[in-house]
Amino acid sequence: MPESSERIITFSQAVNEALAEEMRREKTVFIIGEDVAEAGTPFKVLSGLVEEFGTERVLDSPISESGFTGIGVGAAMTGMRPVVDIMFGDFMTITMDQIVNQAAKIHYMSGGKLKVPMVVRTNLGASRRSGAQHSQSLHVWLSHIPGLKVVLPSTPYDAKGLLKTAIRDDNPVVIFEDKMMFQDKGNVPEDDYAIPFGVADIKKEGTDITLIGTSSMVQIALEAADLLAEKDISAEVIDPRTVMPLDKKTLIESAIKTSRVIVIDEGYDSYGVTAEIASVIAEGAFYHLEAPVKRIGAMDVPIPFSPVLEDLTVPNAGMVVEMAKTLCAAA
Amino acid sequence: MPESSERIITFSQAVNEALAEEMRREKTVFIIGEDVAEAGTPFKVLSGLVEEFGTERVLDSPISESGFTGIGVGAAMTGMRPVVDIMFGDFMTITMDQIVNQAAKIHYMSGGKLKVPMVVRTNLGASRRSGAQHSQSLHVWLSHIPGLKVVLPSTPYDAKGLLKTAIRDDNPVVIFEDKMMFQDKGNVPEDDYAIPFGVADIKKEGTDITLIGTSSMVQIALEAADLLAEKDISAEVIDPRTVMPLDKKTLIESAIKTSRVIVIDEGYDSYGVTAEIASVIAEGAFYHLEAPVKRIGAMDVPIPFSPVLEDLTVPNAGMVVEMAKTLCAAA
Amino acid sequence: MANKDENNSQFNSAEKDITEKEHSIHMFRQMLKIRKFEENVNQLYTSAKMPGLSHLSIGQEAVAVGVCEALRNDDYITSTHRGHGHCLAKGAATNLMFAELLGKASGYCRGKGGSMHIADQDSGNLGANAIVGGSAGIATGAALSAKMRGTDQVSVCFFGDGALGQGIIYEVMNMASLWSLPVIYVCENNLYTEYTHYTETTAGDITARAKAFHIHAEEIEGQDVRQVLSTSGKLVQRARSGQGPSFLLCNTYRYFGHHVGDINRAYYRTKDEENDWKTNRDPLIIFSNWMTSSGLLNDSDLDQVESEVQTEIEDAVQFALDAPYPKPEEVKKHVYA
Amino acid sequence: MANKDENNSQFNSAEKDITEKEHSIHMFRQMLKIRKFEENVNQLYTSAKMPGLSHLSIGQEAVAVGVCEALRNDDYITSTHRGHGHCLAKGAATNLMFAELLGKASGYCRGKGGSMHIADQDSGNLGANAIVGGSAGIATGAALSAKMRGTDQVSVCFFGDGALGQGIIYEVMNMASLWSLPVIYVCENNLYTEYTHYTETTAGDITARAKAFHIHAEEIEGQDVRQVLSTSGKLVQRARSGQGPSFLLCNTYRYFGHHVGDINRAYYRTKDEENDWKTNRDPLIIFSNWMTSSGLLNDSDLDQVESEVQTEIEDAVQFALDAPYPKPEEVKKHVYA
Ligand SMILES: Cc1ncc(C[n+]2csc(CCOP(=O)(O)OP(=O)(O)O)c2C)c(N)n1
Ligand SMILES: Cc1ncc(C[n+]2csc(CCOP(=O)(O)OP(=O)(O)O)c2C)c(N)n1
Ligand SMILES: [Mg+2]
Ligand SMILES: [Mg+2]
Repeated sequence: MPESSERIITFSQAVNEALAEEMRREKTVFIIGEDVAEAGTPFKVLSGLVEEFGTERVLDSPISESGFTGIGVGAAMTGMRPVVDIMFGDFMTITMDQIVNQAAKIHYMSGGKLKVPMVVRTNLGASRRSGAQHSQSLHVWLSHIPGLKVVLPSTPYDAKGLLKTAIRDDNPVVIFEDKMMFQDKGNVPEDDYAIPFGVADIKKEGTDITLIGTSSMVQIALEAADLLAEKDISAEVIDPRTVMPLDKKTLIESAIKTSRVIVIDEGYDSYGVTAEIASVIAEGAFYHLEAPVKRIGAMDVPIPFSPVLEDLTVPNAGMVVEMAKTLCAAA
Repeated sequence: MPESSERIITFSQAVNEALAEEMRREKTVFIIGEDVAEAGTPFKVLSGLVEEFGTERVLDSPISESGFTGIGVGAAMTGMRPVVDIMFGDFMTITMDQIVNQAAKIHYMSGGKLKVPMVVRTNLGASRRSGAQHSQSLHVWLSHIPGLKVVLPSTPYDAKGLLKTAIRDDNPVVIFEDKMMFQDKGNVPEDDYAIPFGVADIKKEGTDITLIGTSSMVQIALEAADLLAEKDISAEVIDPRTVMPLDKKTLIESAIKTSRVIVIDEGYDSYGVTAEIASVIAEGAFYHLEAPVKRIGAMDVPIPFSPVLEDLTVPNAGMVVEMAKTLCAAA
Repeated sequence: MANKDENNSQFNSAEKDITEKEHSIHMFRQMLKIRKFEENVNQLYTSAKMPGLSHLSIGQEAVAVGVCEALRNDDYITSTHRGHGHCLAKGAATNLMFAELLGKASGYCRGKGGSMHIADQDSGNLGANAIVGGSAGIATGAALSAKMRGTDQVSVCFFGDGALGQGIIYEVMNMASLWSLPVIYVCENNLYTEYTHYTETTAGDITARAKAFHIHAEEIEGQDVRQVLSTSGKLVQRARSGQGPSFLLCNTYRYFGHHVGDINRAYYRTKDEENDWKTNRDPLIIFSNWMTSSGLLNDSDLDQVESEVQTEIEDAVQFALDAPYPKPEEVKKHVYA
Repeated sequence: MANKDENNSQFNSAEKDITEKEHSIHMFRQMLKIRKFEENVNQLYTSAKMPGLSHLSIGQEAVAVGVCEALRNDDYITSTHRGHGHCLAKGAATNLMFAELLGKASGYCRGKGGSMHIADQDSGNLGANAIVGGSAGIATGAALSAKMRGTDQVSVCFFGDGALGQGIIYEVMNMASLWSLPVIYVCENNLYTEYTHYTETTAGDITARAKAFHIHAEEIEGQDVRQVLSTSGKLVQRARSGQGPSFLLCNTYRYFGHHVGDINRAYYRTKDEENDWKTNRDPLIIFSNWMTSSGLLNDSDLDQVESEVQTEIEDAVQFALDAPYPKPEEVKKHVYA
C-alpha cells in the first residue's frame, strides 16, 4: 500500500471520492439508481455528488431495477460509462436478465464489436436485522457468469482503488460492498490510484495456516489470526479482492506454504464462492495439504430477523479459530 | 430400478405422464406457462394435457415469467400446487426475485406457517445452436439458495419419478431438464412411483475412478466409462439426481473406494455445481484421494452460436477419458 | 394467547349485523390501534429496544381500515414494508405483532420475519414484503387460487406509489384482467418513494395505467375511512361476484419518515406540507368529527375507546418485552416444510 | 468486403435529396430484399445448411423499412428474435448477414451471435435479442446516452406484441417519459406470440398502455410502407427535436411459422386468415400497386429491381456458404473487452 499520504477516511467516503474523481476526469461517467441524488442513497454513501455534478449525472430513478439496469446497458453500449446503483444486493435478483443475458454477453455475441463498460454497485452482508430479503450475499451468481467481473473490496483503500479500476474497465463489473463496512476507517491516499483486478492482497504473512477471506470476512480472518497468534499458530491472511478474475496463483502458493486453508465468505455455505476457491486450492496444492481445505459461509438458512438467530448465521472469528485449531492439531 | 414392466418411452413422455398422473390424483395441481396448452410447449413435452385437463388447469400465460411465477407462489400459498413452466432455463434470470426472495423464504420467514408447494419446470443444456441466451445451465444459482430443492433428472425413469416427488413436496422445487434429452428413450414403469430426493444413483460400479455426472452429463460419464473399460480402467459412475439436497455420503464413499474423482456438469466451469461437489469430496475423502478431484464444466464463455465453436464449449466423453487416464497414471 | 378480537369478522361491513354505532366505534378503534401501535414502535426504536428499522404507517390508517373492513376474515391481503396497519386492520393481535417486531419466539413468525415480513395466516394476511412490488404476484396468485378452488374469496394487494415502478405490477394486472381474477390492487400514494416525490418517478396518470389493461379503476381520498370503505365495498362486491379485478388509488400521507430513522426530512419535503396533512386531512380527526357531528357518539365514547386501546397497546408492548427470544436451535428450523 | 449500400443514409427520408421515384425504388428494393433474404433463410434451413432455427419476418417488411427509412444511419435501433428485416432495413449487408446465420467467421458477429443476436454497429443496430422484451432497456439507454452526449440521435425499440407481457417495457416507458428521451417504441403486432393469439395474452388497449405514461401513441396499418414512413417520420422528428418518446403500434402479420420449423399451424390459425393477409394486405403488393398506379414507375422498373435483388441475394448466399468457419481459438476471444 503506497504511503503517499496518511489520511484516514471511511469506506463510504472512499467510495464517494472514487466516484467524484472519476466523474471529474471523465464526462461520460454518470450514476443512476434509487435515491442516489439528494438523498445520496439510504447509506448516504453518495452524499454531495449531486451538488457537484447535477441531476443530469446523478439520476434518481423510479423503483425499476430491471429497467434502469437495462438503461445502463444501452447507455454503456453507446458511449457512456454508467454506474448503476442497486440499493440492496438482494435486489440483484430483479436485474439478472439485464446483467447476465445482456451486459455479460453483448461483447462476445457481437464478435467483439460492442462493449458494455458499466459498473453495478451493490452490497452484501447480514447483521443489520434487516430480514431475509435485505441481508443476502449473492455474489457467487455473478462470479459464475463469463463476461462479468466481480469485485469485493474489504478496506477503504481498496474501495477507492478497485472502484476506479471498475469504472475504467471496458467490461461490466459488479462491485459488492458490505453494508456493515461503510463506517470502517482506513488510510486512503488522495492520489489517483487504481488497483488492478485479479491480484490478491496478502494482508498478513504466516506459516501454519492460510485464512482466505472476502469482503468483511477479511476482518474476521484478521481477528482470528490475532487470536491464533496467542496460541502460537501463525496464520497467513489473504484477500482475493476480486473473485472474477481470481488470483489462483497467490492462493495456491500460500496453501503450498502453509499446507492448511480455511476459506471464509458471507455467501450461503453451499454452492458459494468458497466452493470454487476451495476446489482451486485442493487441486492446485493437492500434494502439499496436511488437512482438507475448510470452508465457512453463512448458514444455509434464509437470514432470520431475530438478532439472537441472525448472529448465529454469520461467520465469526471464534468459528475460524476453532476450525484452525482443529486443522493444526490434525496431521 | 424396479422392473415391474418393460416399457420404453421417451424422456418427454415420461415427464408428460408424471404430470398427467399427478393431475389426475390431485385436483390442486395445475400448469402455468407460455404456450403450454394447445402448443404443449415448443418442445411438445406437454402435448395432450390440455385436452384432458382443460384450459383451467393448463394455463397459457403471457410472456411474463416474473409475473406468472409470482402468481404460482401466491397460488401455492393458498392451497394449490402449481407447476410453473419456464420455457428456457435462461429465462430463470427474470424470475429470480419471485423464486429466491419470495418462494424460497416464505416458509422460514413466516415461522413455518405458510408453505409454497410449487414446482418450477425448466431446462438447461447447450448444443442446439440456439445462441448465448438460450443455452445456459444456471442451476447452481438455485442450488445456492436455502429453501429451494434442485432436481436434475438424467433418464426417462428418473424424470417421471423425480417430478412426482417434486409435485408432492411441500417446498419450492426447481427441475432442470436437458433440452437435448427429450427424445432419449428408456424403461419407465406405468406404476405410480416416486424417487426420493437426496439419493444418488450409482449407474455403474467401478473401482479405479469415480465419475460424477449430472443431467445429460451422466450419459457422457457412462460413455467415458465404456471407453475407459477398453483401457482397463474401471470407472464408477454416479448421478446425484438432486443437487439440493445432495447425497454427500454416497459420493464420498465412492471417492474413498476409488480414490480418484471427476465431476462433470454442464454449468459454466467456474463457480458451478462442480465446485461444491468437488469440495465436499476433497474434504470428505481427503485421506483417501490419490489425485486431486477434477472438474469439467462448460467452457467459461457465453455460448457461441457457430456449431464449430459451440461444440468446443460442452463437456464430452473424450475430455473425461483423457482426464481420467491422466489421473489414473498419476500417483 | 392472542389478544385478537375473536369476533373480528363479524364487524366487517361485508356481513354486518351490528349497529352503525358499533361499527363506527370498531373502525375508529382499529384506526386508533394502528396509530398507537406505530407510536409505540417508534418509541421502542428510539429507546433502542427494537432491532432494525420499521416503516410507520401513521397517517395512512384510513386506507388499511377502510379496505380491510370491506373484507371477510378468509379474504386475502398482501402487504408491504409499511405493513403494520394492514396487518392490524385485517385482524392481527397487537401483542403477537410487537413480539415479532422485537424478534421474540412468540411473535407471529417466531421472530424470524420481523417488521417487513409479518404474516398472519389466520386472518388472511399472506405477508408483508420487503421487495417493493414483490407481493403483486402473490396477491394475484391467491386470487387465481380462489377462483380455481371455487371459493368466493377476494384478494387485496396493498402497495405504495413506488411499486408503480416495478414491471411485475403490470404483468400481473394484465393476467388478472385476462382471467377476470378477484383481486383488488390498492395503491397507497403517500407522495413519496423513500426520499423522492412520486411525480419525479411516476409519469402520466396512475389510474390510466390500470385502465389500459381494462381494469376498473377509481381514485379516492384515502384519509376518509368512510369513502375508502364504501368504495372498497363496491370493488370487493365486484370481485366476489366474478366481475374481475379493480384498482383503487388512495391519496394519503405518511406523517413520519420513510422509516423510524428518517428524522431530518427537510431536503425532500416541507414542514408546512406535513402540518397541512396532519391538521386538515387526518383520518382520525375526519372520522371522529363525522361521528360526533352526526350525533353517532360523543366525546366520552371516544375517550373510552382511547383508553381501552391505550391499555391494550401497553399490555401488548409489555407482553413483547417480556417474551423470550427464540432458542438457538430454531435457526435451522423451517427452512423446509 | 461488405456489399452494403455505402450511400444508404442518403436515401432515408429524413434527409432526402433524391427524387420520389428514386426513393420509392429504394424502399421497394429494401422490402424485396428482406423478403428474398428470408425466403433463402428458409431454404437454407430446409436444406439443412443453416444451424439452429430462424424467425422469418416475411409479411412484416413494411414496418422495418418504413421505420428505418425515417432514421439516419447514426440513429439506433434494437431488434428482436425476428430481426433480419430490421437489420437489413437499417443498412446491413446481405452477405455478412447470411454468413452470420451460417455461423461463419465473416459474419457480422464472427459467427458467435447467430440469427437471434445479429448486431451491426456501423449501421446503428445495437442487436437482435433472444429475450422477449430484453432490448427495451438497451434502446431506452441509448436514447438517454444520446441526450447526455448532446447529440440529436434517436433510438428505436422494435418489439412484438408478445413483449407487452414483459414488465420491463413499462418500467422503461415510465423513465423515457419522465426524462423525455428520444426513443420510439415500435410494437409489431403480428397477432401471435408464438402459438397463441395476442388477444389471449393481451388485456385491454395496447396504445392506452403507452398513453398512461403520457407517451404519445399512434396505431397504424403496418402493411402500408408509406403510412409507416410518414408516421415514423413525424415521431422521429418529435424525438429529435426534444419532444420525447412515442409509441407506434403497427398491425402486421407473419406469413410463415413462428420459426422455420413451425409448419403445421392449423391448431392456432387458419389458412384463410393467412391467405387473406397474403392476398389483400401484402406490403410489397400494396406498395408496388401504388407506385405503378400513380405512374411513378412501371412493371419493367419493378422487374429490374427484382432481378438486381435476386442477384444480390444469390451472391450473398454463395458468399456465406463459401465463407470459412471461425478457428477454434476464436471460442475464447471476446469474453472480455
Ligand atoms: C425492489 C426494491 N427496490 C428498492 C427497495 C428499497 N425501498 C424500500 S421502500 C422504498 C420506497 C417505497 O415507496 P412506496 O412504494 O411509495 O412505499 P412507501 O414507502 O411510500 O409506503 C424503497 C425504494 C426495495 N425494498 N425493494
Ligand atoms: C423472456 C422470454 N420468454 C420467452 C421466450 C420464448 N419466445 C421466443 S419468441 C416468443 C414469442 C414472441 O412473440 P412476439 O413478441 O409477439 O414476437 P413475434 O414472434 O410475434 O415476432 C417467445 C415466447 C423468449 N425468447 N424470451
Ligand atoms: Mg410512497
Ligand atoms: Mg407477435
